Amino acid sequence: MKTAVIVFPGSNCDRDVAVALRAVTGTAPAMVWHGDSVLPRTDLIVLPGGFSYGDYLRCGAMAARSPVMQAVLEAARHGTPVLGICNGFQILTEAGLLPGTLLRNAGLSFVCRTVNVEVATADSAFTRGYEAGARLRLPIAHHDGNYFADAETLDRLEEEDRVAFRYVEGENPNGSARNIAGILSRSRTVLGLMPHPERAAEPVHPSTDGRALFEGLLGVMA
Amino acid sequence: MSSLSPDIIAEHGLTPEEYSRIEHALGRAPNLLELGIFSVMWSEHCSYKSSRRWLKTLPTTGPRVIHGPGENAGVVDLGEGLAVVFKMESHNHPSFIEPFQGAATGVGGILRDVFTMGARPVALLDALRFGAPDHPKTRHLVAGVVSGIAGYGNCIGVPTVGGEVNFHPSYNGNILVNVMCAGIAPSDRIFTSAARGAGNPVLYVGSKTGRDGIHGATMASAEFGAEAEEKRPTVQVGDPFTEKLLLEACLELMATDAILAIQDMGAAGLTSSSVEMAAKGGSGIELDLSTVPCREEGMTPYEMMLSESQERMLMVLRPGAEGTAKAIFDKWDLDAAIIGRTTDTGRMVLTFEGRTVADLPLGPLADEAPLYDRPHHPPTPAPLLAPDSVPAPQDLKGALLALIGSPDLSSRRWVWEQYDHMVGADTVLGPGGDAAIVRIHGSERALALTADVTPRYCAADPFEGGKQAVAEAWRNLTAVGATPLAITDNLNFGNPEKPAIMGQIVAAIQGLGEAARALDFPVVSGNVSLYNETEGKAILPTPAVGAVGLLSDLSARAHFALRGDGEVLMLVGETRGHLGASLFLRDIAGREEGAPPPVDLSAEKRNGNFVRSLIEAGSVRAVHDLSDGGLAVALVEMALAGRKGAHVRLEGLPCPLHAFLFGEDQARYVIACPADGADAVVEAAKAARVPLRRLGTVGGTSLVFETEGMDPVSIALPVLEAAHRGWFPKFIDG
Amino acid sequence: MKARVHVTLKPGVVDPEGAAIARSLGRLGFGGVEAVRVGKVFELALATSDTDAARAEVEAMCEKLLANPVIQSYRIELAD
Amino acid sequence: MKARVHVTLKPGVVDPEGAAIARSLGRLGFGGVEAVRVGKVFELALATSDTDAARAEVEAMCEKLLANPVIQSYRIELAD
Ligand SMILES: Nc1ncnc2c1ncn2[C@@H]1O[C@H](COP(=O)(O)OP(=O)(O)O)[C@@H](O)[C@H]1O
Ligand SMILES: [Mg+2]
Repeated sequence: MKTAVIVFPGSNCDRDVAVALRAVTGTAPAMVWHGDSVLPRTDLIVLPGGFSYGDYLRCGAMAARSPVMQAVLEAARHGTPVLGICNGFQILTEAGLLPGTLLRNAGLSFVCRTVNVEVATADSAFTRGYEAGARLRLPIAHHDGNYFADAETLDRLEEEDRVAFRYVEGENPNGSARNIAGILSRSRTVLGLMPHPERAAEPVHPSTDGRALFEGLLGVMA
Repeated sequence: MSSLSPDIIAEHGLTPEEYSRIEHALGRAPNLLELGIFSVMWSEHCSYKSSRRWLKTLPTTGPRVIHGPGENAGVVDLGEGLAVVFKMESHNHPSFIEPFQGAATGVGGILRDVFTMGARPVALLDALRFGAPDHPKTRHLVAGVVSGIAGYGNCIGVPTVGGEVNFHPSYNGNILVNVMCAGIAPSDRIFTSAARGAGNPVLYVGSKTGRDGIHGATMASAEFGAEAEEKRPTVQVGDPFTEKLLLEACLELMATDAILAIQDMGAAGLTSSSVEMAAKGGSGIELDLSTVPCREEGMTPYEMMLSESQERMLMVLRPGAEGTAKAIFDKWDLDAAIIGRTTDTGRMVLTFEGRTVADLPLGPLADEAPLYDRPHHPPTPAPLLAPDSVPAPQDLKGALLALIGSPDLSSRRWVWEQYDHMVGADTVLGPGGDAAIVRIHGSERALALTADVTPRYCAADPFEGGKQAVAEAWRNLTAVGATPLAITDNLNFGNPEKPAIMGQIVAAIQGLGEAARALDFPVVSGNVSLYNETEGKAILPTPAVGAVGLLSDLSARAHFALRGDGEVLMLVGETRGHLGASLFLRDIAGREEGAPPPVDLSAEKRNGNFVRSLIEAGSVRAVHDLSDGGLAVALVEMALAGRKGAHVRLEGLPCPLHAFLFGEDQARYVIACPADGADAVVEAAKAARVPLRRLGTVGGTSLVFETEGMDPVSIALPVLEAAHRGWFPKFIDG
Repeated sequence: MKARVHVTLKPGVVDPEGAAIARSLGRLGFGGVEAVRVGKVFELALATSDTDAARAEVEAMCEKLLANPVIQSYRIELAD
Repeated sequence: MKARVHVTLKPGVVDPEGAAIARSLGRLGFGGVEAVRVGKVFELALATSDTDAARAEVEAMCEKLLANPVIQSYRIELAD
């Protein structure tokens, strides 16, 4: 399985996710610079976490207008799976690949901790490695993870079973609407999530619950 | 230009003697720009003029030391072709003026010190001291400093994995923000600042130069005239995004052979970086200031040379490598310009708009800068306090709850949850433990890191306090199973022109040195911050120590959480019940007095090596070193970390129970081992001549203390947790 | 010439920062603050001195980058 | 009544956000942007309807919380 990680100026989880992808797929991902306008042939595109453009203006706003994003949009339209983690999720909403937006955390502070997350649907290439309803321990680390969309959009996401992950009731760390931690595109081939599965992929990590996300993809793409 | 008034000289922080020394060195009077350059090079910060004589007494070498003090950071060999590069630095005064930006730019500065040497930064630690919690400024300062550190470290993607937070009224007007950074570099590709050879291009890269941080007092001087208000000096504002680009671009360029020498622009920016590069290389330097990238119009040579704008680097390139450098900096969207070249004249010559504006010999600026042997009164150490001279608390349980919920001992979770302590995916143990553990990327080895000092001990006895800081750092590394390698220090004191303060400095350095020698723990880098005084009142002497150790196999590491029911708890090391200068004495008994716990360095070494051998052999399930608050507090921390209780039965105590529980005797650890392995551990301790005492067993949902003649004291874990976790959030919410 | 772009949250969009500031103001003893909303202002120095061209250009900047139409609206002011 | 507080960086204080936005606009093809500076606006809904009292109150809020006097300056506008 071929994978590609997009590197924006200010990305800082690019190397981390590359390690996880390599461990699962056996091959190193292609690291694609944001200024490139063509993508290598790939079975999965990952937008990593970090602070693209310093999180200035709005998180993900400037990265979403990078040259490479045209190619990402095009690939997504043709069904190539796209995974946006943390800042990657913010970029996907800014680029219009996912609805809604991520506002400043309700507590206003950056939050880094391991949280309990529930798999809300197993019906996607990203979540097929889990049982629906399974509880995962996944690290979060963000300042702007407070998912917001209007009520209509939220209803539609739920009706279409597009909420992929939710914070466990009562443990919402950032004020996200309906405890949303991650959502899918209508095609179910684009996932954006705030937790970091690549930080929960090895025995030395706080958990290994993130590994199944990458492994599930491998099953589909191989 | 020729006559500078005594006022201007004084505003530049130069004494009349220092000024005549300048005139003598030049054979003429300096102009204002030259005076400014001398003033920053001869400042305490750049010249270490009060402390250098004593710093020289520290042990700085060892089989693993590649570069000791004198470079941007210390470099220690890790084997397998890698080295760790680390240093600690203060940003105390700027953080008091503007806590967010002051702390943020402090992080930026120490990161540059590390990646200037070719290392990728992998960990940050922050050692923070604030005034009394109820002082009107404290809360604002804490919130600002913590979010400033978070804002910078999180953005650049280097995990903040540890640190310290203390409160004491002596810091009301002078908070301390000390930040440590460690990075990993190939051991055969370390970059230094010595610019040898003439005719090599000098390249400036990074943010444009503005009027940031130009020394306030100098602003009143003649050159500014009527527009002075408009041009008011401004505090430095950090831009972690540009620093991230600078970091990646420098590491990319360092993989080529383009760079001959490199130096970050820290305090005193362009002045100290250019002087240091040329002076260390035994060359000379010529800069054309008209080519310096400036952010604002009309900047004068004086402003350019003294600006402390952040996120800038100066490097000397191999001739012909300009194109390689330019391509990489363009890719990363960074401003870069060739602003001069090296010479063989031993001088620094500055031109601006075709005129020579300064022409100075390098010697007097650097190596021949003033060096003082300031008068120092040796401090009188506080007398020892007998354990039974401190009355037992009325309510042992209440005392313990109060202590774990006190400003200095409560959980720091509110602080470190704001730090991305996991970015990099190599954090094996983040904040909250004894030392942090960060895996060496792509390997099964790891660094262990810690920052320690106990200022109240240093106040009571600077020599013992200095020893204790080193010993505690060594102990924290040992407690996770690491082999201690080397230390960095950050010496924070009051005004060295006062013999009593100078006495503290000398004694603390002697204490640090003695412990570093005894523990084979060389000092490879450091920083000095003096004049931390307000209205004549100095801070507690605070020689902060940052330390690095190596775990050669991640599978042999220890954690302090209690996990297994029925495991046997034991106390390693001797307890005499030392309550002098303890937190119990201060916060429960309301007394700040007595000698700090004496540090027996050979016991420290023996006990620590014993504990490390148990960890390596896999004989222990949990390890925690003892420090502030003593045994009782350590047990609470172990119980909370593992969500498991313990039953502790104490018999035949050498001192009153409260002294045994809260005494801060050094060289001690609590360990937990499997029940069927306990006897072997006891035997091993005997063989190693290490004092060991059984404390009880792990299990249950409460912490229970029992001793003859007393009803057992039992505290449920949720009660302990609420007391421990509660203080910080409540303090911040007001 | 100069342009000033005011970007504000659309009505109905939650404003966590505004809410937190309102709470803080309350804690600081400012009793009468019913609500706070936070907006941004961009001051642009433009090379052009043609007002119409400038307005069209700045509008395009807002649509493309400066504002997020999902949650924000914007207003442009021009001055020499 | 309503108060609007404009908070801007003092002249000479570096504005990394503005600089990043200016570069980004350039890359998007907006050639004529010489500089960008970013400010904040707080819109406050106040219980009082006394203009003088409101101004004094809002000024105190700026000093205490809304602005950082070391690097920012502020301007207050009141409206019913
Ligand atoms: N400012 C801080 N930033 C990050 N971690 C911190 C900070 N202050 C304290 N910690 C962490 O909290 C834990 C307890 O700190 P401390 O009581 O100083 O430990 P010790 O007594 O073992 O030296 C340590 O793991 C330390 O790294
Ligand atoms: Mg410890």
